[in-house]
Amino acid sequence: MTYDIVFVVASVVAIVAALMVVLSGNPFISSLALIGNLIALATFYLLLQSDFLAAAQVIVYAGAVMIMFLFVTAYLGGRADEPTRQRPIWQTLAALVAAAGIAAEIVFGVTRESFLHGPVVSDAFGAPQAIAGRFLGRYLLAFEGTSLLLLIAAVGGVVLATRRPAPRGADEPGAFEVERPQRVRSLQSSVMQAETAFEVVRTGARADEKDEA
Amino acid sequence: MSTVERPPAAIQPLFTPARIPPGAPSKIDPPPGEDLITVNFGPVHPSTHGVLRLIVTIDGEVVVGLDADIGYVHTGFEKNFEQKTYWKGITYAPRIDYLAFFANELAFVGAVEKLIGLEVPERAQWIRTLFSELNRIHSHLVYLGTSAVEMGAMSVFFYCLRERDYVLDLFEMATGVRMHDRYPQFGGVAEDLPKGFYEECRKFCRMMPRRIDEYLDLLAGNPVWESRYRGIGTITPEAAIAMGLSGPNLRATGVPYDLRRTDPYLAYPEIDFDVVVGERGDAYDRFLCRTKEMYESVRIVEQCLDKMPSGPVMATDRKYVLPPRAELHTSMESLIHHFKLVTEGFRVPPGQVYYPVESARGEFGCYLVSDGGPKPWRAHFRAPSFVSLQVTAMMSVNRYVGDMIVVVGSLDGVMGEADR
Amino acid sequence: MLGDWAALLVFAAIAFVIPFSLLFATFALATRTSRLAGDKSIPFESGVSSQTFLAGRFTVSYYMTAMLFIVFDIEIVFLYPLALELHALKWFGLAEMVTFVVLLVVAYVYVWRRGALEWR
Amino acid sequence: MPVTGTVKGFAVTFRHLFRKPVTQQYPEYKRPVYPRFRGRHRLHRHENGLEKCVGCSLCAAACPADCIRVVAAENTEEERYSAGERYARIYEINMSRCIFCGYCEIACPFDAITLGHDYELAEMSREAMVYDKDMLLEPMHPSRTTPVAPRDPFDVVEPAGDGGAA
Amino acid sequence: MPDGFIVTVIKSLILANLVMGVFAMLTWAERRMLGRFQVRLGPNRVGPFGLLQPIADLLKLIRKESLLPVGVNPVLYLAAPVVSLFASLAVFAVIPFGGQATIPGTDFKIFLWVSNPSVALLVVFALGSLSFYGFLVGGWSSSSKYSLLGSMRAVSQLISYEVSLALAVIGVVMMSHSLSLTAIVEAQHRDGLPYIIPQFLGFAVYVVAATAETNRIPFDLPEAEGELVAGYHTEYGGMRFAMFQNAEYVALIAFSAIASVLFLGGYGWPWLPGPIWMLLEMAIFIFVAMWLRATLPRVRYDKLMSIGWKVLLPAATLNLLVTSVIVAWRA
Amino acid sequence: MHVGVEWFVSVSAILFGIGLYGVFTRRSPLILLLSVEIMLNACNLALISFSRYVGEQSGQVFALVVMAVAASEVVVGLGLVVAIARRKGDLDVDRLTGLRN
Amino acid sequence: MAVTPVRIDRAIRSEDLEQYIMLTTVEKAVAWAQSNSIWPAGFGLACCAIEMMSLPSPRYDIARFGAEVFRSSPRQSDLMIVSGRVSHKMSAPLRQVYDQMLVPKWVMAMGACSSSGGMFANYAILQGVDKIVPVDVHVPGCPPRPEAVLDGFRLIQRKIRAGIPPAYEQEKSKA
Amino acid sequence: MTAAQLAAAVRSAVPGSVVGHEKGIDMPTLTVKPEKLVEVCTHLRDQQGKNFLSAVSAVDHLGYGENVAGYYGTERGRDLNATGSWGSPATPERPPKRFAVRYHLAHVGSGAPERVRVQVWLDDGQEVPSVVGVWPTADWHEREQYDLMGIVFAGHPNLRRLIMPKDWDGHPLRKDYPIGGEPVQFTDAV
Ligand code: SF4
Ligand code: SF4
Ligand code: SF4
Repeated sequence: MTYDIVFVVASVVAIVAALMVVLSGNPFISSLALIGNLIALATFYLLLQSDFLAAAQVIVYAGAVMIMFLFVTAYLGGRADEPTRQRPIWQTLAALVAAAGIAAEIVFGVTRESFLHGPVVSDAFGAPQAIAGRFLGRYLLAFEGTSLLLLIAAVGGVVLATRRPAPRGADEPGAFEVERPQRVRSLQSSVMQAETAFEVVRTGARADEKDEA
Repeated sequence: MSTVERPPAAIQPLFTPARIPPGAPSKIDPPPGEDLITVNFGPVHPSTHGVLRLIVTIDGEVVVGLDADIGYVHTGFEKNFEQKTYWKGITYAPRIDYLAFFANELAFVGAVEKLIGLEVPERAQWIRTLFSELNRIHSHLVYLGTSAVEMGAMSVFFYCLRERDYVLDLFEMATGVRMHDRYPQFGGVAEDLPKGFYEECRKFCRMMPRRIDEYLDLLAGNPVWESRYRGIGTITPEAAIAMGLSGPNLRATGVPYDLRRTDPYLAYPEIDFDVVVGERGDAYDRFLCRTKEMYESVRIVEQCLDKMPSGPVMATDRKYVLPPRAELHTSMESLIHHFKLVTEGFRVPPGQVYYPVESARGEFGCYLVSDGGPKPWRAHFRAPSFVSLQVTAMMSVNRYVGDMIVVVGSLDGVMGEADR
Repeated sequence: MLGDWAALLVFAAIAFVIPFSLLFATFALATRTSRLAGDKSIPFESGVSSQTFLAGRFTVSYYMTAMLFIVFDIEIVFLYPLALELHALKWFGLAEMVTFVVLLVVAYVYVWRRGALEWR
Repeated sequence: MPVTGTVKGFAVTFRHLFRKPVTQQYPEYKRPVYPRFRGRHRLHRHENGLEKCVGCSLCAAACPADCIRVVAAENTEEERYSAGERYARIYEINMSRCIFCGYCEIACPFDAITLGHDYELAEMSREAMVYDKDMLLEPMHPSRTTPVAPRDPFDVVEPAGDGGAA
Repeated sequence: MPDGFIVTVIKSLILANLVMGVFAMLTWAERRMLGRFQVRLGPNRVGPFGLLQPIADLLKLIRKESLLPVGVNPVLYLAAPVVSLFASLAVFAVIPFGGQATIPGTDFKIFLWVSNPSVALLVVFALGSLSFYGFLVGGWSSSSKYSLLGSMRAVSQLISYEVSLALAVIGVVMMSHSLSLTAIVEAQHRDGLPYIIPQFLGFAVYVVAATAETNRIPFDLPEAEGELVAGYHTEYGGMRFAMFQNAEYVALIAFSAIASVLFLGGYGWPWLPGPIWMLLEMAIFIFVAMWLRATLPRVRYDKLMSIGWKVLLPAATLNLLVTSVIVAWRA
Repeated sequence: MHVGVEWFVSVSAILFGIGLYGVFTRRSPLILLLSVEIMLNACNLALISFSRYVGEQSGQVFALVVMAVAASEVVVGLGLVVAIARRKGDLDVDRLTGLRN
Repeated sequence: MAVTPVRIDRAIRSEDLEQYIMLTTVEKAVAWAQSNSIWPAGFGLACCAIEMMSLPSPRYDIARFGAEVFRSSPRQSDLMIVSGRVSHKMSAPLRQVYDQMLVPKWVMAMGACSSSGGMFANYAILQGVDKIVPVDVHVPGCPPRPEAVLDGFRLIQRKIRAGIPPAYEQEKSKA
Repeated sequence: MTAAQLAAAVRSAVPGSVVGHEKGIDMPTLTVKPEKLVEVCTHLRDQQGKNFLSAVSAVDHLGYGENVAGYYGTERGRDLNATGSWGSPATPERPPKRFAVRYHLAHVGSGAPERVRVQVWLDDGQEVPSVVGVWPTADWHEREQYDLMGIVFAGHPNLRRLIMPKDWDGHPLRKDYPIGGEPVQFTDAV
């Protein structure tokens, strides 16, 4: 009973949140809605006895990915909003039809056959140990691939975000890099050192020079 | 993006007079054409030392443009001085720089005394010296406490205020109030030191150095504190002089310019003390300079106690000095003098004078013009914080917002003095 | 079926009800005032705020931080199962773990060298 | 050495944990003020009950804040207030303007006005801070008086070896 | 539900309210302690020793006007404090305060924890991730510059230290072969030593990172008063502001509890009942946090980030590698 | 227990459809990416449902990998968005043709 | 501005405040809480601000009254201590910050300057902060010693407990 | 160096600049033509070692020495500058060379400050060249004098009001500006 209620609540949350994601014009709201969706999905995973994945889902998606979305939204400021110009109506309609079609087909497909529920599994079904076992056994390649992928993602992200913008014309809007004089530490330090390492001030005339003036 | 740590530590544009950028040094505009955020820090902000308003343009955490706006406690002192007799003017003076109140009084009283050529008895000179050093300790304590609490080091703030209360106790004991004392009067000081003052003051002198040790233990040795202060707001000696810095701000750059030494007044020529100078001219040196100056001030106070001569504390020139109270009941002449001095005030020969003293913040000068009447024709004060706050922009731009707070704190500006 | 998770759910519900009721209390019990005087509802900006502020642009450093966080967060999610099984997998597991970590260290070193760890 | 430096700082705060707080429990214990402290004004009377003030307005002239108002009147045989010829028909001090400089006390040649030691002068309205002659002639309400004593400013005895307790 | 529904609800209610009570006491205790650090008394008028101070504060805060500043998104603005408090409070569901205990006088046995999922440690981190949104959304929806800057700072800081935090405890996971907190406690007593000894590096990283995660001095940059007035909660007043504070304190309690469980052997020591041990161990951490607050200045923001990324992260990784070698070698 | 695996798969399908609709209709690159996330998550849900159905953890492993892939995709995708924003300041996927240079 | 003749209402001098208690039990509890948890927003302007800073200092320790929480955001504070001289330039920010405080809120004019302009009767200084914000308690002195401010603080506490509404309420009813 | 020596030195360096010098109570005082001010200051800075600008003080001499009611003098004559007055009953004729701007210079270094005062006399409305280029510290000093006294410093890079609000009328430290304020409140109107 609890199981069913939780399922229904989670699916309602998931679907409504997903709809909010695609229908809201404000990326900030969309992102927040997606978090709701993700948490509902994590609940599904719990219901499916995949404890580890549920936790991972929240940690990775809600904790990291969405933060990144929100940061980029903040970074873009007002420009992150949906462009106002709308697509032609037929495109929207076509999208609707296509999406609904695919969804309907699958739903129809899966519900016609009775899958029932799977076998009774032990508590260790979703435990991380099992996943580790799989990973380091059959799917070792995937594991290594993932680490490589992360490496590439990190590198790519840094490269993309830190690439200097092309030189821009004076009237071109919205460049980000503020050109600030870069100073070389060593030279400056030594100049500093030289300038401050004395007892009295050397500016202006000294007493002896003044008489000549 | 290069790998140079930006803004790098201990690096600051070198502002020698020739290299100070053309235009107004106190205002640095953000780079043009950028869609940057402008934030107001102040006037109602916890760490702008009162009501300094900094209009800051930030790019992320970095300050790229800064314009300071002052005047939020502009009090019209100079106009009020013109409206009041010289004697009443003494009560206005301490309120200019409310941390170094005694130095302000000294500057005003000294200027008037110089204008009229009034001799001050020796004992009064020593008493003034004593109190101006106690006052310096007071001011530096408040500086230390507030700048520590801005950095989140709360305990130092409380310890400093505890000691500040001891200083103010001494003030209250001798002058009757904790802060704005009007104790120096033309020709001397209002009253002689009270009984028991010496013992209390000696107790204080014995205690204080240990307390300063504690502050240094808490702050100077602390790597976090050092990382916040080292290399921030660095200024070269040339730039500091060109920008008119004085006091600990200037001495932190290594220039041993201290009016107590170079232009001695009061009893300072007879006192043995060291002028504390820094090396690099950064916020850390300013902090150290002030803190170590407290040791010197304690030394001076001790010497004052040791060497205090006896004698009168007030000049006897009846033209300018109120007659002693006892005489009022006996001598009709005194009573008439008293009457005249109180209602009309004394007349000061025409002329102009600039009288600087070394307040806790630097050269505090009082410029007076007299037209021969009983009120100053014009009084103008050279306020060290007013001058030193000009360098905020140069020191803060291209640095983090947090550094800007350090810069403002380490310049030790008192807005009452800056705005007058 | 849900076991401990149901208990967690119960606690979470209570943990939600507490702040929610506090929030509700701020409406129900708050002092009411009839007037929204002057600048009352303008956001605070040191006493000189003039209008509300719409989200502006921010430095790219925040983006960098979040990006690195994603990468390391996934690393952690992958490492936890491995860490649990390490005693069972022994040297093989160790080798895997070291490979995994080393690859990340490579990324990390690259990112550091690129200056993405510098805050600006 | 950064580590020793940090440790020293921690030691300082830890040490303070065992020092006696220097707090004075204010409303119950009022720290005596020094004899020279300048607080609320008092007008005085002679022993015979006559007011010392003769309405000469010297105090008003001396006041930097212009917060004394004296309107003098002639004493008559029936109504004698002061010893001299004239007395202060109105004598008011606007406490909210007063800066407690004590110039009025210095100025008064007859010791008629002095600054007492009471500082608990908070009021809820500005008008209530204009003190008239009757109020100034009366001492402070007993709940708001302040003890005076020439006493040690260091209420807290310094722990031995701290140099304070000599 | 290991204890049955009713018992779980009762336990949850008791625990949640206990935590809130401890929070209230903690504000009082912190003010008193800071007072003593600063040679003053601290609150001592309201009730005996000032003990009723938190109640007065609560009552006052609730009576404060409820205001929506212009330009805020009402739903988000109001949801933010709820989310942060929820996220820090919910962590207590998985913290074990003891093993199985018998209610005195009966032979009714209960567990001294609400829930003990096998991935409890991950649940802690997952809830920690949720708490980011409280800060982010709160600052974002306030339409104030200080708030927005403060919230960006807060979240950047939190995520930076979250990495090190999670890496620091992997050593413990390796040694105990479990993510369940009760299992970790038992593993420590099985191994015969609290993990603070073999995992001292991890412990150090954990303490630093946890200080940063709870926004405490020297890492209280998000609300650095000197710079950003009150950071992300500048625009929050009354109880809503208090909920943010509340969340921070609750997180402090939670992090101390987790540290006790992970590194000090939690409830499992002899002679005293488990919960008492937990309280004692938590008290140590909380005292240290106060001591830090009384002593240290706050670090600068870029330093904060580089401590997180350039010091703690390598340290945690080193700890991870060393521990894995040891574990693999011993196995 | 009444809810069978097919229910989960159905929800997953609906979510996938919603994501698809978003991808087709939205022009803001951020929301586009969010829609893709929905679709990926829907796949994950299906994977895990089937894994539970089969009683074997491979599906979970796949889901984990999908998660990592999705996260990497977000990293790179948002990196692109940031890069575009820095260069051109125009964030409209319909007009993003100038990325080739 | 000329001062209009006023009949000075000395009905409520601070020493006879205690006879004014007119509250129900619930109100009493709330008043007890409010009076014991006054978080000041330091509005430090000049010399008086320095003495205000010594309120939380070890010797005076306003924390004993539960009031050491100096919040810098006006949204979170209950009492605005206007300490120092308010110039005309400052009066707009002052009013704005006052507006931004959430009710119930109180204002203390600390020192001669903020109470009435003090010795600075000139073009620059606002002659009394009660011209722009309703003031609950005036504390004379220049600067008032911290005990005097504590006295003013206790006056506010007693005022709350006596059920006298904050000054802005009285202002509203007057208008 | 005495005032005469200094004046001679400056005269020889910048011919036709110094129109007068006096010993002064506190320091030598040179009176300089406004046109030559910058040159004189540069000379003083570079050749005489006066590297430190202490203060820039402008003085309004409207009614100076004339015992004009409203400017100083009898207790009864203070119409304009009486507290609470915001009006201006009558002002004396504006004298030629009404304003003086005085620069207090010093040598900061090892020895004594060796102060010097340089003054220029100005008519109402006459501009004086800015010395920001000589001593950057003059920035705020000059802005302050502009704000409060209404002296225009030609060539100042950022001459705006510094202290008074931006929309303030008048320059308060001028002698014909009323003191303002309000009368002290007593139990009845005074
Ligand atoms: S103490 Fe000073 S300000 Fe107060 S009434 Fe006397 S003279 Fe005036
Ligand atoms: S108090 Fe003294 S000075 Fe004042 S009017 Fe009376 S007698 Fe004259
Ligand atoms: S009342 Fe006195 S101490 Fe306070 S601000 Fe005014 S002048 Fe300064």
